[in-house]
Amino acid sequence: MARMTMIEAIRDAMDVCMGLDENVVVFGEDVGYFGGVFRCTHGLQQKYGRSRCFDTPISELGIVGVAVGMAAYGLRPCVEMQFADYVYPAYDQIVSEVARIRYRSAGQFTCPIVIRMPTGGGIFGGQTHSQSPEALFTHVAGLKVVVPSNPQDAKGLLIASIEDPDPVIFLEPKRLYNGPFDGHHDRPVTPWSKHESGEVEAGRTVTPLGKAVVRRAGSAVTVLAYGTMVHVALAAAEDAGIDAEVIDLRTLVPLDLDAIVASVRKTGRCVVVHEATLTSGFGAELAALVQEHCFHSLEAPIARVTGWDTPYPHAQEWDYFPGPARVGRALIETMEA
Amino acid sequence: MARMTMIEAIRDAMDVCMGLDENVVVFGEDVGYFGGVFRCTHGLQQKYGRSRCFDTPISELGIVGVAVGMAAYGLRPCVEMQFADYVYPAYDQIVSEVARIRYRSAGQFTCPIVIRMPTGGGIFGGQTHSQSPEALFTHVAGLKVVVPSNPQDAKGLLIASIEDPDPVIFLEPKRLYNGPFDGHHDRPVTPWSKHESGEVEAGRTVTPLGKAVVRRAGSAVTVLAYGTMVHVALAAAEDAGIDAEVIDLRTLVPLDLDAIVASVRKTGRCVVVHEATLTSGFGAELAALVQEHCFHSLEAPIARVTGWDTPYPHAQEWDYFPGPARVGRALIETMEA
Amino acid sequence: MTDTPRLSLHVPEPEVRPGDTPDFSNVAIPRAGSVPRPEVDADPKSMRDLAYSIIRVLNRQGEAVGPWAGTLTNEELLEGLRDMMTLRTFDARMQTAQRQGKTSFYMQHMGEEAVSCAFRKALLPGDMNFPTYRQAGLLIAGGYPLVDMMNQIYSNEADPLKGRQLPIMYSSREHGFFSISGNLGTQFVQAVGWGMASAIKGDTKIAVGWIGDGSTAESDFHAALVFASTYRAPVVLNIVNNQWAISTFQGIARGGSGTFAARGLGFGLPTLRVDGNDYLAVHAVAKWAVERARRNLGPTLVEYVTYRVGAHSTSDDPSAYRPKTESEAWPLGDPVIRLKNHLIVQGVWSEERHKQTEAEILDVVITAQKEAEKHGTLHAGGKPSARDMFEGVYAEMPAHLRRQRQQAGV
Amino acid sequence: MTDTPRLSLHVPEPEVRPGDTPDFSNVAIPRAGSVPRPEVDADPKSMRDLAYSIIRVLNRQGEAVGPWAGTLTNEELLEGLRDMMTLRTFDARMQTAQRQGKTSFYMQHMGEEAVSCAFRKALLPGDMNFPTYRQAGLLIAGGYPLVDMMNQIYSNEADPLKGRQLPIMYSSREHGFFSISGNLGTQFVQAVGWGMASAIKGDTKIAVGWIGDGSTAESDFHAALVFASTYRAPVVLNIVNNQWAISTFQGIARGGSGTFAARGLGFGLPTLRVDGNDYLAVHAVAKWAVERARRNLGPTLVEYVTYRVGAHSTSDDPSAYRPKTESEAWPLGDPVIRLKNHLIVQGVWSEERHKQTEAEILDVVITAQKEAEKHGTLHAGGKPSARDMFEGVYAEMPAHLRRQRQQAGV
Ligand SMILES: Cc1ncc(C[n+]2csc(CCOP(=O)(O)OP(=O)(O)O)c2C)c(N)n1
Ligand SMILES: Cc1ncc(C[n+]2csc(CCOP(=O)(O)OP(=O)(O)O)c2C)c(N)n1
Ligand SMILES: [Mg+2]
Ligand SMILES: [Mg+2]
Repeated sequence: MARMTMIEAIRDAMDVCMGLDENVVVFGEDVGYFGGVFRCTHGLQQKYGRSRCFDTPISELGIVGVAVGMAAYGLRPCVEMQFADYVYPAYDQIVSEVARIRYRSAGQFTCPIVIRMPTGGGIFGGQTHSQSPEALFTHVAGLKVVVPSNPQDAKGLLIASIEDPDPVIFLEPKRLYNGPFDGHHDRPVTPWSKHESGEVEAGRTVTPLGKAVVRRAGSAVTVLAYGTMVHVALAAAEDAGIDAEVIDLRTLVPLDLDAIVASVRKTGRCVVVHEATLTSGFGAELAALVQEHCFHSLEAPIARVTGWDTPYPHAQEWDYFPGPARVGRALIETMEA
Repeated sequence: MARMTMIEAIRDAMDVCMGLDENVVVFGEDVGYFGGVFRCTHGLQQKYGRSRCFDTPISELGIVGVAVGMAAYGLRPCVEMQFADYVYPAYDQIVSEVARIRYRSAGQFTCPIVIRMPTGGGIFGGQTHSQSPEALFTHVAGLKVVVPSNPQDAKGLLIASIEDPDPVIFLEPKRLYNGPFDGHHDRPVTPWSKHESGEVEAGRTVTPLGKAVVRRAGSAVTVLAYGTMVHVALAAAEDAGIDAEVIDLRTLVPLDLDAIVASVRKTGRCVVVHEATLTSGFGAELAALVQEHCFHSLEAPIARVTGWDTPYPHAQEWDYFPGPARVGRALIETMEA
Repeated sequence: MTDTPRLSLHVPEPEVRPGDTPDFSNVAIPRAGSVPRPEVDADPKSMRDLAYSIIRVLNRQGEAVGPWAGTLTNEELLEGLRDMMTLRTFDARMQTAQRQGKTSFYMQHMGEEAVSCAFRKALLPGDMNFPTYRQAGLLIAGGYPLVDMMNQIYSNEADPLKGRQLPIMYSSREHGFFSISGNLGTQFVQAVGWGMASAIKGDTKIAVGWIGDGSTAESDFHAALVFASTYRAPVVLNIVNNQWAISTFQGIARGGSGTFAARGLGFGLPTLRVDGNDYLAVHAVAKWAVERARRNLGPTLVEYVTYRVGAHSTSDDPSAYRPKTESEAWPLGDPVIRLKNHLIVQGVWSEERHKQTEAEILDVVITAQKEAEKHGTLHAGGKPSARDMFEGVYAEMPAHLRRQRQQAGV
Repeated sequence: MTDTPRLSLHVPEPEVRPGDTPDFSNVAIPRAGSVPRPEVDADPKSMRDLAYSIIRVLNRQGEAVGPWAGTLTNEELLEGLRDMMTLRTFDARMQTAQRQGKTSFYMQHMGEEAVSCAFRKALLPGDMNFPTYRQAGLLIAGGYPLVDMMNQIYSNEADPLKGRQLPIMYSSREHGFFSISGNLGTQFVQAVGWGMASAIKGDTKIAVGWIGDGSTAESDFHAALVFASTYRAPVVLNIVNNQWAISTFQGIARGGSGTFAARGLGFGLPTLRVDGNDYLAVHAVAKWAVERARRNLGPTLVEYVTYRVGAHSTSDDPSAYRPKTESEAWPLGDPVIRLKNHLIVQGVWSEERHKQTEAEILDVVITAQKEAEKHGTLHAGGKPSARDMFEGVYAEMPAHLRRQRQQAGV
């Protein structure tokens, strides 16, 4: 197994899929010749030609809109939004079209497209390069929503997403692109090339959608996290010295409710973390489900540790970001509640 | 006090505000000469002239985009989306601009606009005339979100919204436009003109944002509802013969958490109802908040009764719609849990 | 600049409103046969004028004249007449069915039948339309069974879309008809994507996008033109200008540009404007544009000048915003009558045969209707199951939907 | 049609890539002075050609020639030169500051200084710009203090935007500069709304929208043109075509249309194309368009032909996608050098005074920088408070945010 950055793993996933299925096409802003501003598509145009990997005009609506038409034809477009913060011009196409075409045509037309987008903060990107809009997609029936937390998952989940018969919103935590972050922004980062979770299987490796994974077994409290926050949660558990069970959800829709319920029934406590704003974030859904399905096991209220209900600020990035200290505090409070 | 339909009350609110403040302007698709497809702006162009009430091109993006510029100038645009289902083309302007201009300009520019939109089902409108997208706005910091359930509130809340210094998403349950519905779709409707809650105060009557109201006092279980669902909840409580306290939230952001907590602490049980799809609906936020703030008072899991996680179907409308039977069942189950 | 006048807002208004006398004398109508027909591979720059004119074939005497004439045989024209008459009869019956409560909603095509009926004949099997709700002529002229259309309109147990979709929001992959969206505009850029896919695969199929005059203001219109122009997608982009967008006259969407066709000039596209009530002209232009796409010469933008004679939908009453007699004053006439007259002039048709065909068609439509009603109507008889509501959200039903279906008890 | 060829996708590519020799010989550059100047109230139809030409004033000899010359005095031009030089020096210092870690991000204007600096001089107090991130010249030429710009770039304790916004995403109502959005395009249609508001109120102020070549593909561009054209809004709509959108050459956004200016033709707008590296030409065109808006004659679309000499931003390296020497081959030269040469030809400037002024400006910029750095830089010294993060989301802080602020302990 080779070590890869998350960027390389994502590129490798597209490479594998383009090699196996000539209906897979890749496009987006700066995605073609240059290979993407984060270089996730670097080399694909050279390898597969300009008809299968190309630059587009700066129109997120257009990118998704033409992808819908291509999918109706029979292709499998895997498109890039340059940042998740720029997906909104395509929101109508996603909500009204992508998510509903199979349903409203009773299966005559389908929309197996993947919309990749770098998400989350931690790079001093300010309010337009830091957002985590996952909850704006989890509310839309017909979409699947995926957030990997390491290179192997990024590759395996992206291959699963491209091969999936339904549309997938694929959120890539950009703080993890080049290094695992390990939860503390103020400590040196081990690059993926030196990190044990930088190992990535070669070829067609598939991580099925809808399956969570326990990243750290524990018995005192369950932490539900995804993406960057998995690393924060692990750091927080370590720092706070709490026997927390950290679950990496990987897929938000469909959600691995069984894994969640099994863990919370065992621990009796639950902390939910995400970077997006609190109100109506995906954490609300998780808390609602957990209290419903584990009511009689719960010994403390479910806590949510999230970004604050403000736009993502520039200078105050690390005040905004729910880091290990805040998560740790929530763990302790939940244990003491 | 005169009796009015909700449509008349909404029109009256705009009329009052246009009369009091010449910076109030009203526009949207078919809003000018014709007075709106639901007739909410009927007569306003005639009364205030074409510069203050006019038809627009069919571009929701354009409607909101020019409203942002007008607000920056100093006007107070109150614009209409023909249906809430058609707000998505304007979503980028709403999320990236409307919601954030005060914040990102440190108050140099503000965006006191109201975006009105008919919402919800119950009129056999199928998947594109029935949606309840409130949760897609409650997640966006900087917006206020309002849903009235009767003519007096529609008027009072709309006046408060137009006068508010911040942007307001104003969702008008179209099932209530002409008659109160009373919860059962298969029984005759009392028109607002004969209905006691059809009474509307004349002139500038203001219902403050952020204040919920108890529609039915009770001690057994708290029902949290808004818009059309308030009527369903009342009918369900009656039908199921349960001593439910029904709270009409009226404003989702800012939320009257105090009223909610006070009630649930008293009843120890809570049912949340809305018409939008379940996953990541606003009910998730309500459930998350209630379990957090009332954990030790809760005697049963908080139940959510909502639209299913599918697009809004046409023929199966009343199978989809969370009617009194489903809400009643949840009340009973919650009492028995 | 101290003597600067005060600014004021210009809000376009139609020249007449209810109570006024309709007057279309300001609408310039070129003589039939007077607009040149460029070669399909001519430089778009050489044909910019076509965006400001109107291509017409049928003259007042019912003769087919000029360079755009001659794309159809009399037999084909007779079939076209039948298609339009069928669509009109179908509309009339379904309007009534809606008033009888057999469906929730209906939208008719009165006055615009030629546009979709004639265009359809220029396509080959495998081509794909991305229509709006006012192109049922594509289905009727393409042989989609009337009874299937009605089953959907009634949302009955035989509804091919299982009751999920609004009436008239048809879908038929087999008939080259993409699932209609209720959200205006979205299909226009999807058509471009379909065409790009065909080009990527080295196929020979082309796509056709459809949009109304009012909806050209939507963002999808712009995205469609940008992508089509950049990638020279094999697509025909059709704007049906029926003068109205619900209560809003076309001047609001068109603004200061002379025509909707002119929008194409900013993208370097060949752009034609055609008499949408002239079956022969529509077909000739369709054929030209389809050939361009098919020969990999790229996209064409076409504006069909027509008039929405009926209400916008069964929820609309146009007498509130336009003179009742406006449609009679419309200078391009009625497409059915014009084609009928042409065929009579050609000596292959007569008033009697027309009447007789009318009766025949009514019979066919009523037979289909009876057949459909056996399967139920919106509030009576067979209906799609509540179970169907949960199917097809995803290819496989995920656990949370299974749970919800169980809760629903279906 | 059985002999139909297989379709293929056309993907536009620039003529040269890294390693190739830059070649702009295909860019048609009209002689300075050769493009006519219509009256501001002339019919837009009469000036369609201007969308395909380039208005230029400064010729190779540094003389101002033709009908567009003469809008500025030598004193004004000297001030303009100073503005451009200040912007260039400011950029250079801030680029370096970014590399030193004093800020997270920077975007420079190299090669495009004339566009925003000259345009600013055509406006009156109270007019409002809706800029992108590459029009800091509007602020510098409008007298906004350099130190305030730097305070924001450093996100320090004196940052007028309290650390909330990215560096360079300025906002100054007082200086007619609307809060910059990171989301491309949104401001373009907002400018139209501001102009409409001014017209609704019977005011005399006008609005100016700015957008990049690449961003014209966004939906907001279309909405802006639709609304501006329909309501004849008093607005100038500026497209800055600097040939590149990050790594994407302008051919991708422009597609088959000859120019970006041509987009305006589809809306019936007067549409001008101008040499963006010619301070005099930019000012003359700005003055013309501003006068049209001010006299309630409606919107004008202007394309500035220029070249992005530097990287897109401090996160970008253009050598990966274009020849290193491409900027040197750019046929419209450098705006600072061209204006300098003109002023020397006019006899009011010299190489020595230029050098001396360069040194003076550097001094001014360094002084401002020292002043700003007293208030801190991104990772050192004074910073905005975490409390500020919670303020200003709403006019009054709602209870849920108060709770969160308490939780944050600030
Ligand atoms: C995104 C969106 N906005 C608004 C509507 C409401 N609406 C339905 S039809 C219509 C008018 C469309 O006019 P036009 O495009 O001219 O088509 P026509 O009905 O004349 O065929 C409007 C505004 C919608 N369906 N979708
Ligand atoms: C909605 C949106 N999509 C994508 C981006 C990412 N992005 C930032 S700048 C840029 C290129 C813009 O090019 P152009 O409009 O030509 O302006 P220039 O940078 O050349 O001044 C892109 C794609 C963005 N900021 N917003
Ligand atoms: Mg129309
Ligand atoms: Mg550019």
